[in-house]
Amino acid sequence: MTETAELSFVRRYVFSTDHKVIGKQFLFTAMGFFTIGGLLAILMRTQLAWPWQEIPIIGPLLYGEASGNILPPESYPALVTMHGTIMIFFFIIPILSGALGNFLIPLMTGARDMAFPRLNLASYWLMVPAFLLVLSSFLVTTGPASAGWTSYAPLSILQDAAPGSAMGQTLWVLSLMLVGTSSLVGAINYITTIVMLRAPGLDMFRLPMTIWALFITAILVTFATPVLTGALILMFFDRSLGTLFFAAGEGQVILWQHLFWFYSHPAVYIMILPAMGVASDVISTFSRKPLFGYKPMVYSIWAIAGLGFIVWGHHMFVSGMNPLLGITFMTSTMLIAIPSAVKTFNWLGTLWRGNLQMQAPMLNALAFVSTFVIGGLSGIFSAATPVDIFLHDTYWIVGHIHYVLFGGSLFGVFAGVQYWFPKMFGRMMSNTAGIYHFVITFVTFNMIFLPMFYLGAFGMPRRIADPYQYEMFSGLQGTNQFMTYALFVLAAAQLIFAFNFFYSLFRGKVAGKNPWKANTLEWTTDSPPPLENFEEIPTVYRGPYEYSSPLVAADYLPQDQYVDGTESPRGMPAPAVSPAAGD
Amino acid sequence: MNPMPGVGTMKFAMWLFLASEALFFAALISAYVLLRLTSPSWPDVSELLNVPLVALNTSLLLISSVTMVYGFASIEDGKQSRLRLYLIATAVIGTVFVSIQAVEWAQLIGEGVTASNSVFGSTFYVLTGFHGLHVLIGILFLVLTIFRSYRGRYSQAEHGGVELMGLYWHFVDIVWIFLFTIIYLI
Amino acid sequence: MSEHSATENHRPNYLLIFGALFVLTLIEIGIALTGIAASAQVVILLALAFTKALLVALYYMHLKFEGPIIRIIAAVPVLLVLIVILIPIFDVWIFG
Amino acid sequence: MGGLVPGLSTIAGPIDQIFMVVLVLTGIAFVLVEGTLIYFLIRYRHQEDRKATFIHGNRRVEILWTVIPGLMLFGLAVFQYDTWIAAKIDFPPESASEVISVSANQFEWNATYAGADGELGTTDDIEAPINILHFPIGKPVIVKLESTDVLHSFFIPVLRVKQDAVPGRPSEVWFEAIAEGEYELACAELCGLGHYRMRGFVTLETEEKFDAWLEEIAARR
Repeated sequence: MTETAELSFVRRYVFSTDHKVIGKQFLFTAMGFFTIGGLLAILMRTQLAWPWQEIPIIGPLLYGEASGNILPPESYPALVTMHGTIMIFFFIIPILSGALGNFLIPLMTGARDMAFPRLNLASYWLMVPAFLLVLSSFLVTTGPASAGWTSYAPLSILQDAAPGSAMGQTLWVLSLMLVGTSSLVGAINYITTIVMLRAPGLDMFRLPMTIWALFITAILVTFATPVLTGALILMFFDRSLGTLFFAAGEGQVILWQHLFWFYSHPAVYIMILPAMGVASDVISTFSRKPLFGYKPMVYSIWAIAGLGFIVWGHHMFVSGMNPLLGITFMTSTMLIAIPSAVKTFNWLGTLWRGNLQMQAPMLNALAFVSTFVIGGLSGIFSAATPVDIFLHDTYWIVGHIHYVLFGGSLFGVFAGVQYWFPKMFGRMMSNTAGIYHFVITFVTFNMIFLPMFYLGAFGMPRRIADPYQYEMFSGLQGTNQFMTYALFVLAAAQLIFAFNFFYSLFRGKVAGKNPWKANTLEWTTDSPPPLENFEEIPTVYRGPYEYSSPLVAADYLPQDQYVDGTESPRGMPAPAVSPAAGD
Repeated sequence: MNPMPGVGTMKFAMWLFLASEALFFAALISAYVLLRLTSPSWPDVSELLNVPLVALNTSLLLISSVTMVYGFASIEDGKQSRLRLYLIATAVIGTVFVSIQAVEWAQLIGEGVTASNSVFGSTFYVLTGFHGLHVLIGILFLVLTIFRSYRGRYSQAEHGGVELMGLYWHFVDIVWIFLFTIIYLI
Repeated sequence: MSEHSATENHRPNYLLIFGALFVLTLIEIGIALTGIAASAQVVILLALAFTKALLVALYYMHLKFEGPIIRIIAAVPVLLVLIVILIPIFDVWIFG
Repeated sequence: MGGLVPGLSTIAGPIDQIFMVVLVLTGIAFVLVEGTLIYFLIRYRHQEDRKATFIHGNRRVEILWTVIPGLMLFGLAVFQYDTWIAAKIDFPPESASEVISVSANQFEWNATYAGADGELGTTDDIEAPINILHFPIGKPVIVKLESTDVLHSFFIPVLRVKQDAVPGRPSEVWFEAIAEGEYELACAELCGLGHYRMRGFVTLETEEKFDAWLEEIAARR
């Protein structure tokens, strides 16, 4: 800690090259954007429950007298667009890859920092202008981008096609380019760190699943993001220089969809794989039992990543893409469900004959598993091309994506943040508050998103400001109101989490090195870890999940603890004096 | 512990970066190929474009790859002044390449081909433009490398920077090999 | 392995490679000028371009002397680039 | 879908059948997985004096739970091919169908019907009023879709029909309605601020009524 004291405040907290500080910067900014994205969701759902009605307090504040304190019709597509954009590009990806990735990779691989600390600094500071651009788009008179988070051409190309397609869309394109570059820089850093800087004895197949997931996620980012960047540049030129790439007529409208989904389907895995890794670690730790099927779990992630590059057409079954191509994409999509199923079964296998401690991180990880199952299974319906003719662009898809990204990724984030909070800040979050937050969130989450499948089966399209215009959907207002009420409760429950988080930062119980009695390397150093993480780089003797091992009396066996007579790490001599057992 | 002796972290990361760059150009080339195949009014490139001039330019870029790789070989042998000579030659040839491209652009604009009046123009300027931008960035880094070599930063034992420079430069060359073929010859 | 790539015995004849690249380029231009069938032209020209790229990658970028990991990093994008380029063509052009 | 929306085209039956098959299969998977999860949570809840079983996995069950879902999913994929082909690839011959052109723009649907000569694109074409679409029942209908500005999507839930209208790239969709009635057409692709009110009125009626309606709007012009 003495070294840090010598650095100025700016070098220590603002332009720090320390991966832990950068991770926390990502954490706090992402939480800010989660709040903004959530507020947009509340506005959206309020409109769906009570369309074109004056909203007390918020209405006059946001929409003003000019529009009669009512949401103007052009704002609804903007709400939809910005909710999706912010939650995906400014919350989930930054908090999983940016915050957890940055904080955990060097700690869990036994490295002193990332391979390229200054590049890491750049990856955060590339995000900052992106934050500013996307926030400033709310202040533009024509409003923020409103062509959906997918920004399909030509709505996003023609400046006068929608109010948001003017300045707002330009800001959207520019900020996403920066986000993409930041992700890419981060990803190259992560891959290099994981491949090059592992502690002695830490073979790839001794890495915790979180690291495996972040590793493969980074590979997806490296190969997929540049295609999005390329497509965004073409879109930018179409909008500013009048090039004709995605223009109707000479250009190819559908090309945008191909390029966008070539990135954005892998991006769905970029958003879920790290959460899968977190869930694996948390479930194993709190089951006090080795992860069931470690290698199949790793191979499943590889399979998901590989297949992830050849399924993107399933977003385009009714887009005018050739239906013959639809058949191949449907088949590959069915196949990508296999590794997801394997992962689920292995999580269940981990619980089997475990000794399950129901603490807040564990509950959230279990919520991840149970909701990911619904998300995955609901995907099979829309992967079925004939059924997707009906379900495409309805609330079924909205339900599906939220079961994967809210039920999956967000519960994974809750699990991860509460699990590693003690390591990040040296204090414990309140378990009781965590359980309250979990129960309310889990129940209301299902109350909001389960009815979406019902709406979808009714054919209610997404991104529609007032579904009750249609006679066929006029009976659905009650359901929508029910969902909106549930959202209010869910939103309120997040205040419990926020309070728990910030209160525990200062007043939480002091954590100690290893509060969860976990095995992985980050728990062998102080909480929070010193500037270069480890006093001495640990030597690794075994895999990350040796819980309840018969070798020791305790129900955990840290990776760096030497036990006489057991396998020594590859190429490493056994230490002359074995460290004392236990902690 | 370095699990892969001999592969430096910088070189590893450079290859990853180049892999991602390949995908970036793939997006642009994908647009080019698709628009060309479906365009009802693609011009006859052999008449519109100055193929002999660009063929000369292509040879220049290939030669610059040779000077670059000889620069690398020189520092492997510890020959500082030859390293500088080759790096300077590479930068100069690169500059000539970009200049000739600028001349070509000027000619085309003179003939009324712009980025916004045909898909040919859109794809042509964007593809050659982004390649040219990569060459320009390469020249900037070459200048930096030359500067650093004058400061004595490279030696027979330690010359990773020159190697990275070379990898990038040759990658840009590879991109041009494909662009030249698909834009000018096919 | 790659540690030895810096030594003399692994240094290819760079001029010879350049000669090959130059000759291939001349052949390419020659083929483009001849009036053989367009589809045959496309196939031959792409094959020649690919050969040239391979020569640069293998010898100038020393891929021939690298270990498996670098080779994988170099090979994966080739596959993905083909996917990005080919599937839109399949969609819009071939199946029309 | 799922019994919530009536299926009034020949393709609706097969599509709904696939939906039900997937619903049953995923339903079983859902109950099994969540049931097992809950059972484990209760059965293996924390006890101070107990140590978890030290086991790292089992190759046989891994193979089992890879291969079985794999076969099921692959089977499911193959099971749908025919319906997809019938819905989107095998079009009925135009000679035996009612061919209608529908042009979408912000934020309206414009249907054009062939006049007396039975061909589109001729002078006697009949333009229907904005957002009004009539389709005959018991006869295949081919809709030639186009868009003049941005993407729209032609979505008639009761007919199980959805197809994007892509500017610059005409697309086609076909269906055969089997029952009369008045229904709605929704735009299912975000197309700007009026997207939510881009609503069409669909009348499914017998061929005689359909022909009479055509004559009526032709005369009104």
